[in-house]
Amino acid sequence: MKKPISFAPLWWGLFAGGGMAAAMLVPIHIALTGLAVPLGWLEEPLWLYQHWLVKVYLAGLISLSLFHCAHRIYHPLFHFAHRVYFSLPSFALRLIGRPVAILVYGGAMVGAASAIWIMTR
Amino acid sequence: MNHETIEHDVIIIGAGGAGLRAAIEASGKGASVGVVCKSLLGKAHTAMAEGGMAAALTTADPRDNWEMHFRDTIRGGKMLNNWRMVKIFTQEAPDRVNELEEWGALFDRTDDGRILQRNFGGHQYARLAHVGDRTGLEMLRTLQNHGIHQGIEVYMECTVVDLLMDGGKAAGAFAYWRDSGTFVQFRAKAVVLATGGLGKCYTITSNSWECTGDGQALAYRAGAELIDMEFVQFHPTGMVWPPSVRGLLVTEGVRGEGGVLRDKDGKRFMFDYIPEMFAGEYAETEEEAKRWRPGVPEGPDARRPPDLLTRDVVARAIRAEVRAGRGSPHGGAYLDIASQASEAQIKKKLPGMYHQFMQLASLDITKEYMEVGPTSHYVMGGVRVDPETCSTSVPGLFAAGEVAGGLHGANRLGGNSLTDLMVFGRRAGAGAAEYAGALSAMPGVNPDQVRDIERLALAPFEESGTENPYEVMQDLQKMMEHDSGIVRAKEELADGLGKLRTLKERSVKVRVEGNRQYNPGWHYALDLHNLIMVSEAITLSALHRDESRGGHTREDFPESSPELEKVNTVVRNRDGEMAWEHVTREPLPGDLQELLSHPHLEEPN
Amino acid sequence: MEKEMIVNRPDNSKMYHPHMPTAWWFRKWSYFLFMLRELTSVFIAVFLVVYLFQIYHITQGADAYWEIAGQFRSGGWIAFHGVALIFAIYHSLSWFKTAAVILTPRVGGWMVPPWMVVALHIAAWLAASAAVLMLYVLI
Amino acid sequence: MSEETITLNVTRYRHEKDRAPFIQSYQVPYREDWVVLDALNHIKDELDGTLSYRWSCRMGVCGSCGMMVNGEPKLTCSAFLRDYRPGEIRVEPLENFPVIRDLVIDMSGFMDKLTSVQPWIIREKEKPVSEGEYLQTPDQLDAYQQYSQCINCLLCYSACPIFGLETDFIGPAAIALAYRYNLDSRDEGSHRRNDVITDVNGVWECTFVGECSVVCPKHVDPAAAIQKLKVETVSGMVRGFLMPWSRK
Repeated sequence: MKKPISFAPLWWGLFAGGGMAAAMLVPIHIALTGLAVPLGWLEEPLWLYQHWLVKVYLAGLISLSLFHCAHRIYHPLFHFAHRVYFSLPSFALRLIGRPVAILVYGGAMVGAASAIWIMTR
Repeated sequence: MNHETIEHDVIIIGAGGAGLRAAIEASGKGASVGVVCKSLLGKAHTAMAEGGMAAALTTADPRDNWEMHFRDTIRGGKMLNNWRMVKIFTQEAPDRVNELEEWGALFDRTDDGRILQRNFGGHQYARLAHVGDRTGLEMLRTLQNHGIHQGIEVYMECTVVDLLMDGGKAAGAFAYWRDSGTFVQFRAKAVVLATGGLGKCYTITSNSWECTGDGQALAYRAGAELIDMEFVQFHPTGMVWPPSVRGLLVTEGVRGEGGVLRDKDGKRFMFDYIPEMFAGEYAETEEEAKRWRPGVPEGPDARRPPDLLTRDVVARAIRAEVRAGRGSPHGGAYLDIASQASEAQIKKKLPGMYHQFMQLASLDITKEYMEVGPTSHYVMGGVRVDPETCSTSVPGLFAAGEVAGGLHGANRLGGNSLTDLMVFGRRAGAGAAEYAGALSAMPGVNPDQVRDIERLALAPFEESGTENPYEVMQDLQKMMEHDSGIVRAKEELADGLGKLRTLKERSVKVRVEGNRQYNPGWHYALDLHNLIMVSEAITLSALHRDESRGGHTREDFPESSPELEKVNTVVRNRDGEMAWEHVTREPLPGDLQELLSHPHLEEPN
Repeated sequence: MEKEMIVNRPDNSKMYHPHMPTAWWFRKWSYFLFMLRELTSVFIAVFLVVYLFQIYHITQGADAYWEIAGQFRSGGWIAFHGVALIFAIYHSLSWFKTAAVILTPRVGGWMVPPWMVVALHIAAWLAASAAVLMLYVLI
Repeated sequence: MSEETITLNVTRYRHEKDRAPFIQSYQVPYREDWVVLDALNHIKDELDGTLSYRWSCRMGVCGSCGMMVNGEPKLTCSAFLRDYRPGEIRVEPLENFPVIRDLVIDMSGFMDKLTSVQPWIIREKEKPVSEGEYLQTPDQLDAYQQYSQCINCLLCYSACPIFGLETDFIGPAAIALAYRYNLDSRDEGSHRRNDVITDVNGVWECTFVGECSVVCPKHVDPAAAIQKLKVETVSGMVRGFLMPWSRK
């Protein structure tokens, strides 16, 4: 008999990929877009965003990183739910876990979809 | 009164190497098996064994074979071994090592992937399969993990108070749960004792708190015979400081790597203790000893230093130095490797020792002297068993491992103990399963006996008690250390027997505070009966062996006696009194006798 | 079907069952650092959404971008991005440290020490950051 | 002679009397060379024979004497009093486990987890003992030796907040043990073990706090074992997706 397929490795794979992408690239983007440009030290190279390579890069970076964040937000939130419903047994916890998971991973999926939509328009 | 009752075909008492191996075997033969152990599963004393397991695998040296292993073991045992046991043992040893390996045990390997073997005292060839200095732990883990899918039931933290008897037959065991203090009756067709040693009879021991001679005492009370109880091995180099680690082993390897013994003034004293028997074989001056290098074959001008004399000689020398007021501050001698080898060499060759002293004594052995002294380590004697099945003289009662006697004779070789557990653990398990299979009905339980055991076990809670069990135990240990220790004499042994009578009287008057749940004081009180019983067996046997041989040294009889070489001491319960006799040992058959005259490289330790 | 070892278990009802306090991550400095590490993802996520919002406007044309660009010059946003940057750097460093636990490459028989794995990651990180910076400075 | 003493605040719990654990203080002579276990033995032998705790080998091999010492999981046989002086020392039962009595915890749940990961050599076909040992080179041995050093002392479980929150989590030691057998060149049973350890309650529960490896007295590094298992599972899944024929 086959067990139902677990999606845990998929989420974790996206988390790990996103973690690495975010670790390597997010700080510089924050520094540039969030600080250097608004403070007037540099200008946003707007025309670059039209290049398909840049679009692919940004869509990949943003959606992967969002999955990373979703995974990291999920666990504490899940355990926080555990604390709120402290007396609940383990199986009930899994039931709480599900909506929390749908919320955060769903959020990441919406984010990733919009990133791809924006880039492909 | 009704007690919780648990039934199995075979009950195994003890979950060390021998007990688990017996359980695996009995279970494999279709018996329902229950293992009862005092501490947690996987924490047994086997875990502390370091060196390795001896077997003539012939990996390291193709010249090795079971006959050579047989020869070394009998010579090491000073001829007193039961040769049938030794034969089975040496012939089956390689299979037991390979079997353990097949079950997943990790062994150090040769470059071509075979099991690596190391040299050890008394073994002519490199014969010890090992993994670093944690061989026992790996063995125990492997057996535990392998046993997991065998359907064995384990009853942890459950101490057996006495064996249940049906007429003259073993019928199970009466025990208490340590956590709740409530009693439990194990009913079984066969019982295997695998309880290990009795080091806790002595103040200074390498053994842990579990080693209180339970199995020997249970067997004795059930009517079984104990053999060779006078032979207790004292390891010359145990730690003496700090108190928490007093007695813990400092491996022989330290001296093998060049370590030397010194008195409180830094003088090397072993030159004064070379026995006549070894005269001419060891260096006689410090200059000569300095020319000797570990690992380099010795020439006529560089004989090995006397620090490498056999265990009994070194142990006695340290004791004599301490008695003469030349000991170290905490009553031992100095062991110095710091001045004999470089820091890098020590860390490479003795990593375990370096860390042991660093972690437990915060002493850097590459810079400072260690303080060492003799520590009681192993009992060669034990329950007398049949070599084939490990059955005792009590039907349905089996014994294997350190609790059983006969294999090691007067002195055990390093590395033979772990193999002993595997070879005879397996045989005991098979013997018990077979015996149980042949029995149609579960033996009965005698309610009077149960009531008696229970009353005795609960006596320490009675108001009338006056003695503190811990103090009685300390006095017992002091007595054994002094009167029945490394070096013995008639007067002291006789005196010791007298003191034992007093201690026995005190032991029935102990009083403990609190209740039965996890009460260490109560556990002491119950262990006390076993400790006193085995102490009596040791002392009585020692009193009547008027010679020095192996682990038994008599000041008043420093030589070995050819007459006493022919006999084993047997102790049994006769109408409530401990009786001893010398029974004639079965002589070796001609072909095996011949093996002993093979040329040899060095006198076994 | 495998048989299994059965171990006796003490009476559950007589035991004391401890509970993790809700604020368990304040109990130990290492737990607190762990929580801080997890918290970085909130800041990163907010930044990503904001950035996506900006990119959306950029792709709508320069005018659309200039319409919204001004508000990010406010003190609030600058402060947010400052904090987010600190968190992002913390994320990077902690991530490289954990990567060194997972990636233990061997070259021949020699195991590359963890500090070197961390160092290689940091080097790659600096190189990637420099490359992105180039796009802003040179082009 | 007045001698220096040190205060041990020891958690006591006796279910028949106490609704919750409480702290009892003992004055113990201070000795430069004493470890916390010596102090506890002193209490038991000289001051209060009813104090319950586990210990055995005194040399950091058996893994019985794990307790919380000033909030950190430690083997008390190698936690020196002098490292805590001049302050007082708090001794508590290992965290995250039910307490049976005083400092004694219930570890039967852990034994079940050990069983569940099938920690034994699994072979398609077993070889008779008479054929001798399986060959295994020192390099192959090196690959898993580190993960075989576990002494089941449970310090890692005590240090793991995830296990504290989710007691069904298989946990560091058991997963490291499974990984040890997976890596063993003699074993052919990874897929069976992975069915358990990569399922719910398995490796995905872990969020890599990393404390298990910090407190491990034998440097087993269970955290690494868990993360590596995650990576292997994901890469196995990707491989199975890209190259379906490689799936067993």
